[in-house]
Amino acid sequence: MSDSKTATAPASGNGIPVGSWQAHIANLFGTRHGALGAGILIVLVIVATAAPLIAPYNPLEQTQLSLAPPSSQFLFGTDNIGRDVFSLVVYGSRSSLLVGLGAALAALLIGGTLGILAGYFQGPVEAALMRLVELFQTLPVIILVLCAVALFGSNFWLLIAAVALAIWPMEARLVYGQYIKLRDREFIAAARVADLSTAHIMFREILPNAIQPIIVQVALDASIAILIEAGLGFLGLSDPSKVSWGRLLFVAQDYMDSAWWMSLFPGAAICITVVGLNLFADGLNEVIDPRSTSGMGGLQ
Amino acid sequence: MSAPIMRMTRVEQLYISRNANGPGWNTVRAVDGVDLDVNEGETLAIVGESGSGKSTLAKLLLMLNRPTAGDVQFRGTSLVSLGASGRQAFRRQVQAVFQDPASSLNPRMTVERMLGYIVQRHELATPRETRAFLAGHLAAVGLTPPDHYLDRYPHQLSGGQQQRIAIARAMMLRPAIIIADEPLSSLDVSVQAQVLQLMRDLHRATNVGFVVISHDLGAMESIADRTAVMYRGRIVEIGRSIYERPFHPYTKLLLDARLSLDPRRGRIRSLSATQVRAEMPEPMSGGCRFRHRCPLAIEICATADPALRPVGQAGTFAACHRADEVGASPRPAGAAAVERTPRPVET
Amino acid sequence: MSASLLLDVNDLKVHLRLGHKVVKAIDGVDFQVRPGECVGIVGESGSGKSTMARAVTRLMPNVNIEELSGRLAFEGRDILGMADSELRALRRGRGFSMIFQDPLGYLNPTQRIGRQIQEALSRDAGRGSDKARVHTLLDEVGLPDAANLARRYPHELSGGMRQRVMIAIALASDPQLLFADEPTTALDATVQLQVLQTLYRLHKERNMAMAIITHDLGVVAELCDRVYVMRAGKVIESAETVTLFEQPQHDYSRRLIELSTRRLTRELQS
Amino acid sequence: MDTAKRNDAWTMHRLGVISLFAGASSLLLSAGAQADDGKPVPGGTVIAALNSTTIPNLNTQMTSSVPALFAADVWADGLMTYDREANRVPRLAKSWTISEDGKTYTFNLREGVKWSDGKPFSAADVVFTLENFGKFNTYLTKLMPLVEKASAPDDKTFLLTLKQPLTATLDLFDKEVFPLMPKHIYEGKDIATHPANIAPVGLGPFKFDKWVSGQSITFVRNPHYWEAPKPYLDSVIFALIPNPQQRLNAIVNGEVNWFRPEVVQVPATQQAAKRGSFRVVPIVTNAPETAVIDFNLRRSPMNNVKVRQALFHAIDRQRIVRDVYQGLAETAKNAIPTQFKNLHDTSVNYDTMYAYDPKRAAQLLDEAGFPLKDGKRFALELAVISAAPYDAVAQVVQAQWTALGIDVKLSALDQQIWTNKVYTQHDFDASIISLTGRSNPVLGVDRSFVCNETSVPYANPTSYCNPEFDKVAANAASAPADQQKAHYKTYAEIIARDLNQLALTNSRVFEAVTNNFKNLDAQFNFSFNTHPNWAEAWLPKDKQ
Amino acid sequence: MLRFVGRRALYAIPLLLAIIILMFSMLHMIPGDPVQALVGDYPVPPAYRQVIEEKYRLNDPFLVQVGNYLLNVAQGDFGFSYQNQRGVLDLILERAPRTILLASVSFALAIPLGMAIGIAAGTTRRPGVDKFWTTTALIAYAIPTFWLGQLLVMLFALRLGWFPTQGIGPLISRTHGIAWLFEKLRYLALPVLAFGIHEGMRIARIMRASVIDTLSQGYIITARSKGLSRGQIIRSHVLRNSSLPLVTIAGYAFGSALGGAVLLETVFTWPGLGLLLVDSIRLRDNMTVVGVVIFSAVAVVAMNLIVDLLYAALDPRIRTMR
Repeated sequence: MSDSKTATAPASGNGIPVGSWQAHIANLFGTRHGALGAGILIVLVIVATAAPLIAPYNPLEQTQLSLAPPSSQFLFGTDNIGRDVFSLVVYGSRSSLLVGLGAALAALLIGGTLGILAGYFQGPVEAALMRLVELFQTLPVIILVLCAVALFGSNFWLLIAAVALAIWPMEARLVYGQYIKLRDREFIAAARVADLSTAHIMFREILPNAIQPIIVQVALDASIAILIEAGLGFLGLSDPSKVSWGRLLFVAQDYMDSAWWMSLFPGAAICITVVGLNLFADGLNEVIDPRSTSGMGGLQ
Repeated sequence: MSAPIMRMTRVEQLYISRNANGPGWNTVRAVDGVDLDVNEGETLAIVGESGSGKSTLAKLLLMLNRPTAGDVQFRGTSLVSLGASGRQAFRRQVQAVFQDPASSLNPRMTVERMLGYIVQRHELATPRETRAFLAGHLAAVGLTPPDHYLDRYPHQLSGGQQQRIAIARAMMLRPAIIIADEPLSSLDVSVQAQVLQLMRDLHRATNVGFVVISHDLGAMESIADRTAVMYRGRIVEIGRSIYERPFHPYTKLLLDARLSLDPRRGRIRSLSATQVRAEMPEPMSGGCRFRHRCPLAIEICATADPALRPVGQAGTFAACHRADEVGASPRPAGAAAVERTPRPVET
Repeated sequence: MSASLLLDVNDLKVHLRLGHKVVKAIDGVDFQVRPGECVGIVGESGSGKSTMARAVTRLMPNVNIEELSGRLAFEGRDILGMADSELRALRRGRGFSMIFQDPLGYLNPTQRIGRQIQEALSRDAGRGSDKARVHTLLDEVGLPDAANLARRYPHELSGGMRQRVMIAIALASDPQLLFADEPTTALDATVQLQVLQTLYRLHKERNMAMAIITHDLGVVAELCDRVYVMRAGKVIESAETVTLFEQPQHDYSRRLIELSTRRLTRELQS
Repeated sequence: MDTAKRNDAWTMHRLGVISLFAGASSLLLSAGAQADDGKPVPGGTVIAALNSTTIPNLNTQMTSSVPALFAADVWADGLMTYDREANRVPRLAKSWTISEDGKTYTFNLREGVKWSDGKPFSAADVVFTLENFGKFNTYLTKLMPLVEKASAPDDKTFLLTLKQPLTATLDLFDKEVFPLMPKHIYEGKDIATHPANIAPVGLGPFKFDKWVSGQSITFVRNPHYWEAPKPYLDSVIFALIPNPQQRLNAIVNGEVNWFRPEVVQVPATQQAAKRGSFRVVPIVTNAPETAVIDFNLRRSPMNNVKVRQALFHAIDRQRIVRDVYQGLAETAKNAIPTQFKNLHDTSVNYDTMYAYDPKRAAQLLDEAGFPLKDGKRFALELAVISAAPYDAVAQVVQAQWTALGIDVKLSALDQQIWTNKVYTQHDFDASIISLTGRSNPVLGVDRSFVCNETSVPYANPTSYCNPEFDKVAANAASAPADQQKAHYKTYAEIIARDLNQLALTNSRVFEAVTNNFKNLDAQFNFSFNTHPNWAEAWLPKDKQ
Repeated sequence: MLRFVGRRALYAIPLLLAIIILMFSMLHMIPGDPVQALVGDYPVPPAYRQVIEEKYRLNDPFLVQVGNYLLNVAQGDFGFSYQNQRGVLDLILERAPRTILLASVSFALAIPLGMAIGIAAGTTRRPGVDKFWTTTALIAYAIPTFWLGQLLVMLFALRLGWFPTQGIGPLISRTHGIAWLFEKLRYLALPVLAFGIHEGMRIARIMRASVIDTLSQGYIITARSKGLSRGQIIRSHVLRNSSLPLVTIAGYAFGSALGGAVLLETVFTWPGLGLLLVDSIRLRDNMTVVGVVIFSAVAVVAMNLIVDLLYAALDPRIRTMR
């Protein structure tokens, strides 16, 4: 008896291996919230990139009407100095998405590198790095960011860096956890036995296997970064040269009662983006670990 | 007999893990003073129950762990003092096959990529010839047509096919010895036979030696030249004929625990009235570590830890104060051992 | 005949959805257990034997089930159509129980052993206090020092002891039928022997029917009166154990038995 | 004492309940209360909302932080003050005389006045205050070098002799600029760190009671107050609320009785006031509150006067008035604010000199050598405090300058960092701030234009240093009152020419107060940044 | 266990040291003039400046400042807040209970709320119920807390007048007993709601995932095979095991509640540590900033310790580990 007969190759029909990216993306759109989340994000990305085409006004342009309520001319009304809120929200998607993704990716870069190093090397390196992570986790996020922004002023890129600084320990822990989990797997031992280099093992063997939960975390981090950015904007610490939703909310504070449209639309935009990122992450998670949704069946 | 290819001298392996959530450290002495020679071209089986330290032994032989104490030598050179080139040579000579083939193959790589990296690393073939080289090796482990397998991901293969890939990966380097850690335990019976057959065939074809770690005495009996029995970090018996004539009571217990495959002679049915109790595991203390479960334990067993000593025919060693008595008694048929065990203790 | 059957399964089908595909995990299986008998179900991984046990005991996760059909009768009562409350009553007393391969995973890590057994006790009045009944059960499955053990947590016990605890839980409801899904696969050989022995003793003492799912023909040979051989979701052969071992009808059965009994020696020496 | 406090509590509780649940009925009640006999009755409490973020020190000899000034009106008093028409009104000085040469000032003090701790007040306290706190008092920087001698020939006479005349001298003894400090408390102690700075003893209608960190500062009736039977209220509680919007919310919801809305908030406050329980009081003569742009003349092209003029032409100040100040400001006319009626000369008028004219601005820039290149002329950094109204002003200015082809980078900063950047590091091109002018150009106007070599904060950061102008300013300060206007015309002309600072707007000031208090007219009878001291106001019994 | 606590405390010392040095260096680098901040918007007379600088030793070299600070901290002196004219420790001890009150009441709301929603969503058999709760939780989680706080103020305080708009309590009050408590609760209600909803929804999401994970465990199947009812299974097998991951997360969340408090305390003028911190950073009141950071770090360390102990109480696998 040849064992090819008993092979139960679970290849999907079109020849795409089940674990591959193409399959994951296909599956992501198969899950309802994954599709919804991805849809929201795609729309946001389109809005951000095509902002000049979508926004009826230049975001800095002052129209003749200040504090005008929503109308056909100004979909979301105008703000206190006569700028079109719709255009501001559209342009604001640029900085908010940039802060979200930029900070999350920067956090991944810092946290990921340290996490990989800590995870792969054992002993003193591991201990020292994890202590560093702990140090940053012990400091409340907002204090770090406040200090950093107070230190260097509200520069947009600094803000990204500061938010990244605040969230990287989460990434570091996750990456570290993934590496810990994987470094004892047999294929890593196999790679070592084959005398493949440390770098090869770290980046070729472990990384592709660790990346999926990390991607999920990046999406979640991006949503956290956007919320932090909004909070900083609310404290008046965001870059005034850049239109951002947090900053719009900050300005809108004084008009909450009189001009609700100034805060409602940027606030809703933040909300939708955060929801989108979380749905996307949930969907991705579901694809990676299908068990995470099949729970209800457990109790009949 | 030629000089041993690998030699372990008084090797100890201590695992210390910091208790992640609670106070204190946990210390486990997985391997506790093992002397072992592995000869060129032989098939050495290491058997024992879970927790006996046999997998740690495999890691030590593969230089995946650094021993806490003692020395592991490869062709007379201590692994600790191996230089870069020495290490590469060692890696080429000593290869591994792991327990769970699904986990020992990187799930994110096609077979070709996975093996290709190793070909590159050791310059086994030029990039242009790599595929042909790999195809040859897959064919050698019975995966035909090889091209069918090279482009697949591990999860697209059956367990037996995966294990063949793992063996091909080890064989590619033309090693002198392959350390196989429970190569059968996650395979179905029918596939086990094929893999065992493949190992035997490879041995014949290339004179590659095997160190096979297993809990399955039956399978080991069929391929092993020598068998070492481990118990709680120690080798308690080693020899060529332990299956026929065990000298250690533990070996005997293991042999007796094998289930009968003759429904007319099932032992359990005849024993059904006996109440067999479980007991809480005993802490490790001085003396013979098997004495709590040993039907033959006497006073000396509680004080003196027996060392491996030659018993019976040449090349057989056992670590028991009463080895000779055990070896002298005829091999019990089935149930007798269980009956005579007043308090079999589980570990 | 059917009146004397404890469990009567006819044309059981379980189709599972895996991604976009439907897998016929069980594809028309007939299966019977008489009161007090021990039945073995053997097959290799993927043959559907565990799925069948889950389906019959209605312990399937219900999310990925594409189709679940057939006639399942326990003492003549239809299991599939049973209401939840009825099913619970059946599990609580004189019905069926199940034990699993990995006792650690199937015991609640944060609950004391005694409590876990107590939960499963049948609600018959007049059988002594719960505590006493738990201690009796622990004693019955061969666990020493029941009072002490009842206060322990699963992680404090060895694998064999955990499996005995699982058995105690299964026995707590006084079942007429015990499903054992690979009860000793995760255990060391010496322990396996003891646990099987205990199971067999209980089977005899309580006159409790058993259905043992295993890939190990040794277990079947040691314990079972009758055997079903499964492959790819179908029963390909069913016979008295002795008959199967001595005169297997199906090629696959024959090969399984050969490989197991001869311990591969013939092939290897050829 | 205890019972008195209980009464307060009861009052405020009732008050809260009334405005909380029955806005309409409270309107009725207050309408009814108008009908009572109008005779003040004692009792009751007022809760006034203050911005807490900058009150490190209650002693306003040493700080000019606005919340501290609000509080000081309650506990401190001075020699004189102003009524709503900006006339000087005696306080602790019954009268004063100025010598012919303008060098000697004689103040006749009130008799029988006691400090809030019961110790008698005398001229020695005034001398002590000038001699010991003068060096800490930022308003007195012009005066102190001119002081020849301060003396108390008797308990009731304070004599000040100057080396040379300073016409603004009397304005420097306004109760807000120069609150009197008790000699018996401070004498012989380290003044800068004295505990009385946060638990003050003064001459005001109320005395300090307690300070709950981050929550409130309580003042209770001063039994020794010289204007007995005032005050009528039992206590004044300052609720510390840093956020302006929350101060508004709090008065709307009846949690506080008074607050001073930011100008941008005034329309919203007026809107909310229509619902009935409070009203918005415009201050008739407020201190000038001028939003300005300072240019850093150390840098090109800001050092080019044509560029500065062009940038002025490019700003639509009406737009700032309308959008940022909601119409509650006027465009600034020249360097001397219009509030100084006797000093402001209407012939220098930015509205006509620098009317909004983008074309003219472009032309000036072309002339200055900054033609449009690829749509850009040059880049500049506009530094601003990240708070209303500055950020909104900055955004309008940014939009308008950008339209001219200037690449404006906005730096919105925390106040501390902005101060450092602008006044210490001089690392900016242009900066926006609003400056308070108080009662005389010497106090708060001069600082923007006279040479500031020592980089004093909130004074001329532009490096503009014109000896000709400095001389004009000095002459203007010392000129007799009737000749000052001519000097200040020259003053304004030079600045209108040199434009180291662009004056954008001059905004009005409003306060909001709940309706249930009586005698609020007298309460708000003041000018120039002096605030209600609650000595006049009272609550009818039924509201207490 | 006592030894364990002691060791953890000891082990926190280098962490705190690192935090102090880090904070000092950061604050040292921030531009700004503490003396100016103290005086206000007007020029600081040189005489005053000198007095202040001498008093607070602002001109000492950086390392001397750090060294002195460490020495003083070792003696229990956390420095002097020149913005508040009182000892930092004194100030923190006055402010901290307010933040702790806010955080603990919020968590007292968030934990049961989040767990209930998580369990309801995780164990329901009707996909609609799960969908409803997960969607609700996600959307509520996505609303920035400060904005939610503002919306709550607009709705419940300004429009409906049910609650005060800001503050931690009435400035004058003559209520006692139950009425007093009720009055206190009115002030707590909105900030707690804003904080509690956000944290609660976070907990709900974690709880749901954890419940689902628990439900896939073997012992749930065992429980089903015992014939236990849904309620019994949830009570005795799901609840405790699903709470384990929550404990870890709730611990960190509570410890770092100060971060969230910064925004909420700003919105509600809740004069706790968050507000103090923001003010202190803005006013360059460095001693206070460092003090608050140390306090919050200690709080996080302490919280994590409590979490560890709680974890051990909940999970016998850890408790009995030798």
